[in-house]
Amino acid sequence: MPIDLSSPGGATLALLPELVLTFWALVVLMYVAWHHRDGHDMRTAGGLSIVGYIFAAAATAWLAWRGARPEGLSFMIALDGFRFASDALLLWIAAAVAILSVRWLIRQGILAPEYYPMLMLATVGMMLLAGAADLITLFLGLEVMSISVYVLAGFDRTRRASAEAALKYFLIGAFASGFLLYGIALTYGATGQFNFDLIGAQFAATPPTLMAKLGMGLILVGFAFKIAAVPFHAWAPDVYEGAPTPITAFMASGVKAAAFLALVRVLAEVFPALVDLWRPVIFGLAAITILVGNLTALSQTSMKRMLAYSAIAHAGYLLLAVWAHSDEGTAAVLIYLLAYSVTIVAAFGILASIERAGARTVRLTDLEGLFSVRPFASIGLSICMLSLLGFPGTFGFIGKWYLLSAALRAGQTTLPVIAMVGSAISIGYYLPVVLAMTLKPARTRQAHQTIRFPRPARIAVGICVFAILLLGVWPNTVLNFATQTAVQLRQSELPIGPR
Amino acid sequence: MVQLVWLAVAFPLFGAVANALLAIRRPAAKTAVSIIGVGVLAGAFVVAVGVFNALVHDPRPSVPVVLWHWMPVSERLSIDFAFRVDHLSAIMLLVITGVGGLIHLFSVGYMRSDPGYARYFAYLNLFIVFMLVLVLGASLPVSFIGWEGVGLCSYLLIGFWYEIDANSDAGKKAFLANRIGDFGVLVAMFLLWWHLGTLDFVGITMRAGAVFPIGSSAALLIALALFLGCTGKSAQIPLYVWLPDAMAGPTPVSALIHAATMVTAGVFLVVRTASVFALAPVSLEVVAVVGALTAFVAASIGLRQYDIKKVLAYSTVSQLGYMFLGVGTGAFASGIFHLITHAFFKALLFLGAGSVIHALHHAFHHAHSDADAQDMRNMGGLRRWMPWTFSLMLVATLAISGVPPFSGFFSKDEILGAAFARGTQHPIYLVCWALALGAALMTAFYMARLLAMTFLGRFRGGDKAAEYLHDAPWTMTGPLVVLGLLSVLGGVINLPHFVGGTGWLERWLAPVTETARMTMTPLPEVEGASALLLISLAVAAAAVGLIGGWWVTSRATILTPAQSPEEHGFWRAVYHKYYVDELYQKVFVNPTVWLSRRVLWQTVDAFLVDRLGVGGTARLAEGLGWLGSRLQNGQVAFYVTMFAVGAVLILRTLVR
Amino acid sequence: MAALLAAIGYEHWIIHVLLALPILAMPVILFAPARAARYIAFVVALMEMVLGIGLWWAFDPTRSGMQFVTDVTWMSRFGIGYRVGIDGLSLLLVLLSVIMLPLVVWGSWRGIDQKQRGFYALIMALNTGMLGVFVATDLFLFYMFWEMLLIPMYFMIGIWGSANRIYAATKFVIYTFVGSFMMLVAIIWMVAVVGKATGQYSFAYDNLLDHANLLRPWGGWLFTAFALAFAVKVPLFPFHTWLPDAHTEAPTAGSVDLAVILLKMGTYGFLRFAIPFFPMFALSKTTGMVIATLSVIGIVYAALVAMVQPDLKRLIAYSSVSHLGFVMLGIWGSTVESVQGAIMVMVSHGLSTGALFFMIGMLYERRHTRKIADYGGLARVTPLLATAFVITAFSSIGLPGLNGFVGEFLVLLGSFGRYPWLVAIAATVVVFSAAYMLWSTQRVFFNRLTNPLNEGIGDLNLRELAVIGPLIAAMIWVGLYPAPLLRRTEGAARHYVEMVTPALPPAALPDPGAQP
Amino acid sequence: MLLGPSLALSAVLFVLGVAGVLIRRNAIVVFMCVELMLNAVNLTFIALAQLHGVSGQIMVFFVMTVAAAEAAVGLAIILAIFRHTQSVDLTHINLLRG
Repeated sequence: MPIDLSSPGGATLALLPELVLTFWALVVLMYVAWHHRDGHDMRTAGGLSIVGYIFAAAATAWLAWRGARPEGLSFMIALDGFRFASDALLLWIAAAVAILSVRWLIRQGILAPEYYPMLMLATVGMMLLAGAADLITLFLGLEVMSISVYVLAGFDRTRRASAEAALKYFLIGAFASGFLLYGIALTYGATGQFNFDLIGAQFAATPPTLMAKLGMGLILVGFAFKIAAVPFHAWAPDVYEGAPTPITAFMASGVKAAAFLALVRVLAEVFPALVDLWRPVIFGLAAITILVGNLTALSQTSMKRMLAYSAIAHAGYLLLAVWAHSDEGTAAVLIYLLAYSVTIVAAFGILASIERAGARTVRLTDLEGLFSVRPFASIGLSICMLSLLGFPGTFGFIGKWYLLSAALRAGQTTLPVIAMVGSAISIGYYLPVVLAMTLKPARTRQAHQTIRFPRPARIAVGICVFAILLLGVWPNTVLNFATQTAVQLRQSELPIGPR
Repeated sequence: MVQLVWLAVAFPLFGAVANALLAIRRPAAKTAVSIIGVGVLAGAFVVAVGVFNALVHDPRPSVPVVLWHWMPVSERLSIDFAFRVDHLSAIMLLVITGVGGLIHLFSVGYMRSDPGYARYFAYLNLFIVFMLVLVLGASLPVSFIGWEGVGLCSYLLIGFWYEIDANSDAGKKAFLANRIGDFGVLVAMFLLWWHLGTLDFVGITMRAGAVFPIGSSAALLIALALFLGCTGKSAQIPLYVWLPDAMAGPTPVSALIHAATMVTAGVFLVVRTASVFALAPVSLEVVAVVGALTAFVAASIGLRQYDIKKVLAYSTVSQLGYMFLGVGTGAFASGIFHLITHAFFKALLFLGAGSVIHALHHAFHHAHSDADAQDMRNMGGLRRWMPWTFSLMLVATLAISGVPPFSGFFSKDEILGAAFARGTQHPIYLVCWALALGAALMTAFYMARLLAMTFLGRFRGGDKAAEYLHDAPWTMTGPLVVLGLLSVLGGVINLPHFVGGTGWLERWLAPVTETARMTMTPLPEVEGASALLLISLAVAAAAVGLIGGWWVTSRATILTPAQSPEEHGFWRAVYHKYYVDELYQKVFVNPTVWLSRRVLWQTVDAFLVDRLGVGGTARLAEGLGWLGSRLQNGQVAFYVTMFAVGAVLILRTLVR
Repeated sequence: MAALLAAIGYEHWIIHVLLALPILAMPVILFAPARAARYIAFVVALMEMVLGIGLWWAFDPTRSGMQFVTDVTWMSRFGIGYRVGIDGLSLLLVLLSVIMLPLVVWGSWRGIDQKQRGFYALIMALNTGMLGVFVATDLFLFYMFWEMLLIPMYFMIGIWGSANRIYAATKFVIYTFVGSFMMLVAIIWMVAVVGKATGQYSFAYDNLLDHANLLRPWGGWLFTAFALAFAVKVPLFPFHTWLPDAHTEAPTAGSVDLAVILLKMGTYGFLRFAIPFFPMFALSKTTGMVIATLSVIGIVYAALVAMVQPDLKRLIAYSSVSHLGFVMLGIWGSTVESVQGAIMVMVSHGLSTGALFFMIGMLYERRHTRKIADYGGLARVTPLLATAFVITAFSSIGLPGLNGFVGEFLVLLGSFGRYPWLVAIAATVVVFSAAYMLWSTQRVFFNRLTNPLNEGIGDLNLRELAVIGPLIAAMIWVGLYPAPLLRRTEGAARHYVEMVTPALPPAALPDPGAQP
Repeated sequence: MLLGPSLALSAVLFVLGVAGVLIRRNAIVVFMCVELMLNAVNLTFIALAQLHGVSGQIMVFFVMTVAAAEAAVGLAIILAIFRHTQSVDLTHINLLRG
């Protein structure tokens, strides 16, 4: 059913999921204002936030089911399959993180239920960012997300590391959004438009001026920071290690997903004409990111830091599909983000439980002999590692294979080779985790006795691990769905100008 | 009847399997073992005789007997497990089963007290199976099964008493030397197949002439490769070192394998592929020279050995040299003739030595003296106690020295004659003839020395042991008598013309070697006067040798090994076999072991490929990783600088 | 027999059953009581063998293409399907792995005492992985099986291995994984190129094979990617250092599976994928010479190094490197005879090395050491084991009349035309292999019994005999009557040679058939 | 109509802001420099609004509100880190590294 975005009714309809989630955020905020004393409040706040996500997801599903299409120009927010898929992905990640953090916060003694509204608002920011159809919404979505995540990163006030993480993330984040904003300004200057499709048409019509190139460059810098590509990655390891573990999971999966989805949309709709300009940039970014990310991860001992560098490396792999700039590329990004987020959520879910109450960073040596004490947890973490490694039989492999396929079909051969060199290096830090847990004996008698897996977390992780294996062997439905939504990205019909 | 030739192989195979089972399940059932062991050989001999006279009446020169399709690989290569019975293999069949049967009978007595009795007979029967397969094989690969099979059995039998390290080492050395030879046969097979497209003996003889011009290098290469195999198997220079050590096995084994049958396989192979050798005359010269050289050198070593079996071993090497000389001159029939007669008298000598050793061992055992039963210095004067053995060994000695009318004279003389005749065309053969004559002299000398030291003079083994000395039981002397008769009458099968004989063997083997003789320039006939001179020279050499040997030994005072002084000078070198073994050890064995341990394993494998190659890349990656983490120094200022540098780089690539 | 099998539609469901049975058995074994694990595993293994042996009769040697073919779409949009099939090349290898399964389960009856359920479950997983590799005719499916069997092997060596098993297990996985990571890119790149040209993306083997000429411009790179993955698995000379460690540390079942089946995947990969796809590059003068030389180096070098190994299992590991070098030489000989010989060496190496590892495992179960020096004079104490060991030793060094000779002879004979000098050098290995095998047999079985510990060890019991017996019988049967095996592989070998001959440079010696 | 010079001025301001962030050690001063960068962008928007109509100026309001929110949160974070390290000197804040 076509929606006329210019009319207020149409706009509210288009923004339905975001509005629903914001409304629920306020509801939780109100509830939290009065109940923020004990664990029970935390649990109910968590429950409410999850209900919020479900409603938002229902709204997205309704819009998608009704086949919402913009009538004429898609004004502020995009209305296509790609947005609905992104929203679903982001909502799923947020819900999973919320489930993981319920018990974790209580055990860490952070009795501040404001955590959940913060999380919901961050998710709204992400949805806006991923679904933006013009530069203003893009900027706003980005800032709403960033500011909420700055706060979430520093949520554990008792630990200096968390505060330091928040500070670093804030300073460099603000600095990066300055660049992005300047890019938006210059792009606006070059075309006089904010809307993606109009700018795209403008660039298609006239050769790019210096201002347009600078604008695009700065926007790319902004995005490069957000996806933590080398050399803009320096903040990621410190912030991932300092932030509370559920938030690290959120940043590694959610924030990165939103950034990539936005990047794909921008490159597909705004800069399709300048493909020959930005492809070398993406190529350079991808190559360095894969190599530096994987190599540095080799020498890490703390699990969270190692996963941080692996996140950087996976950003590099994703850039392969971004470089492809094709329908397969977009679908590959969607699939890989889903695979990656499922794996990261499961991995961090298990790591969060392994972390003792003292929130000491979990070192590789702490995992030795886990198999004998906690067989299912260690099998779960091993499967996550194999999925990150891209080992056949796991969803990660399907993701990586699809990335390579997209890049190769677009004619790029060097990047896939670098990607596989990267994944060969990555066995150097994924395998020792599996090895430590299964083959090595536990260091001390009561090594893992204090680990307790709260039921909700155990269910969430269980579902994720099962998904990794199931989709690893039978990914057909998910792949078909992703390719259908990806195709819709490019065909938003435009009244004026060639496509 | 000829189609039943596979029975000759089946009997010993059944015997081997039966005895093996007995060895594992009930090793003590000695009588059953001996009945199966000898009975099976008797059966094989009967079949052999049947096949022989069937062949006599059969017009076809050779009869193929296809058992099953062994390797149907493709349309141009399909090897069948087939036998081909021709005149040559019929003769060999008789020799193997006949002499083999006698030796089996002898072993019954000789090995009676040995706990591994059943195992011994299992191996011996298995050996006969492989020897027959070798002789009867229709194509090179089938014969190759026999060829390596006999190598296997000689390994098992030499190392029969495996408790003593020296025996196992000797077995291993024998097998390795054979394997070096087998390498040659393998390469020859590949060359043959790629050039002629067939591996069948009949196919080779037919196609060789058409494909290879006379003196072609390919034929030469094949011939030399085959000859390398023969030197390995028939213990010629340079691969003869294993035969003397092979005496570590039980004496009947030495008689059967290292005198009568296996070692002659080399000569058989050369005759079988004679057409290829004929196409490369140079190869025949090589065969002749190596034969003559081996004959001379081995005989010289034999002069100074004290172990009775070592003397006989070197004598075998020397006589094999004769056979190769015979074949090398193109007189294939004379080579085979000497092979047959040698089988008789050498088997007799070995078995005689066996009964001597058996008796001495028995005596020293009772006298509780630990003297070596094989060392001739502990013997002497055994004529009084072992008259039968003495007389039969005397007959054998006369035969081997070439004293007429014994068989040895005819076969050796024919080879000398052929060498001299060929010498008129190529001077190299004259040198061979001279060497052969010298070897004949030395053969007579050391045989007489052996006889004198063992049977004549005073018994040096101590009087207490003397009472227990007695001649061997009939099961052991019986076969000796038969062999004695054969040594005497052996010459009859190929009496030369000047004695009025018809040279039956020559005509019998004619079809086998016909193509080869066609391609070669025929042997010039040595007419009356010089022929007579030749024969007299040979007889003189034999006589001088025998008398000299007897005279020198009986005059010298022989001391027991404990008292005898250390050898010195030239004789010391001869005693130590010209240090050839030590030379091989230093030049070939030690460097290979050093190369594989130090260089290949520790350096290349462990260090270069493993630590440097694989470990190196791993360490390189970790180093880069460490560098990366140094980059992450926690300073916000540094992060932001990296950020700015990255931004500038991106903008520059876009603007440019 | 063939009619009976055809009646029950054997060729339609056999491969799926062979693949699915062990996987379905895994949970049953895992959740069965510890003691029962062995018995369930053995029953399943027996069922697998009984079903698998039917292939021998159901396979029609006259038809040259793939048989028992199934083609079910798996990922429709990307042309990936569950495509399986067996032809002459893979038939014997499938049969070998199917026959080995019950022997492996029975061979490790006594040796494995802790975590039995896990062990037998892993054996089942390993078996499916191995079978999968041989039957997959869809490159994606092939790659999945190729990588997936690393995990069971890793844990088998890692948990039940001996002294520094972790090092060996990690080295094994890293070697194979790093080796084959480029293959994935190569596979996808091939499908992309063929798909773009023909408009239809599909990972099917025949589709890619028909359009192999499209891949010629990138032939060099793609072949190197495949070759690297397979060379590590073969193992070809410079990539072999993982094998001795993996063999020495693996439990008996592990080393048997490794030696008998895992090593053959590399050579099978060359025969099936690497060469047919890029014949021009693979069989060009330089590549041919490089690989033939590497394999001959592998043959002679490994034999020499095996001679000085103090550890029995390492010695057999190096001998495997030497045998596999023969297979590679046979493949590059590119004649029907040499390819047939290569397949025969694969089969006979499986039999003889499998038996050797079983026996070493039995010795290890008795004396808990693999050092040759700790043994001596066992022939007196264990005559049966000694006889079996000697027969297997001689079959391993290629004594004619036993299975080793058939393969090696055909390889050398077939490849002599193309590489006369290399084959001559390779033939010298008959001496070195005899040296290392006899020297070790002598030091273990035939010297004087000095070590008192060796006095008490018992001879083979019935179970152990049931494991070794059939193998030795197979060795003698294959040695004397290999015709049925050769007939079954002849079709595939000729098909392979006809496919690659146009790309072959002229051989050193002319074709023997051409003679008058 | 002073498009060229105004754009140049905002570019200079932007670069000054970046330089400030790179060089200064005090967290608050660094944050001020970031704010400077944002305001430089505002200036660009204003300059460009002349060319392309009023939408540029509207964007300035968005930027300002975002900058305000950012300032509030940023200072709170700096306050939090000050409570732990009693100093706002960025060079001392390197607990997380490696």
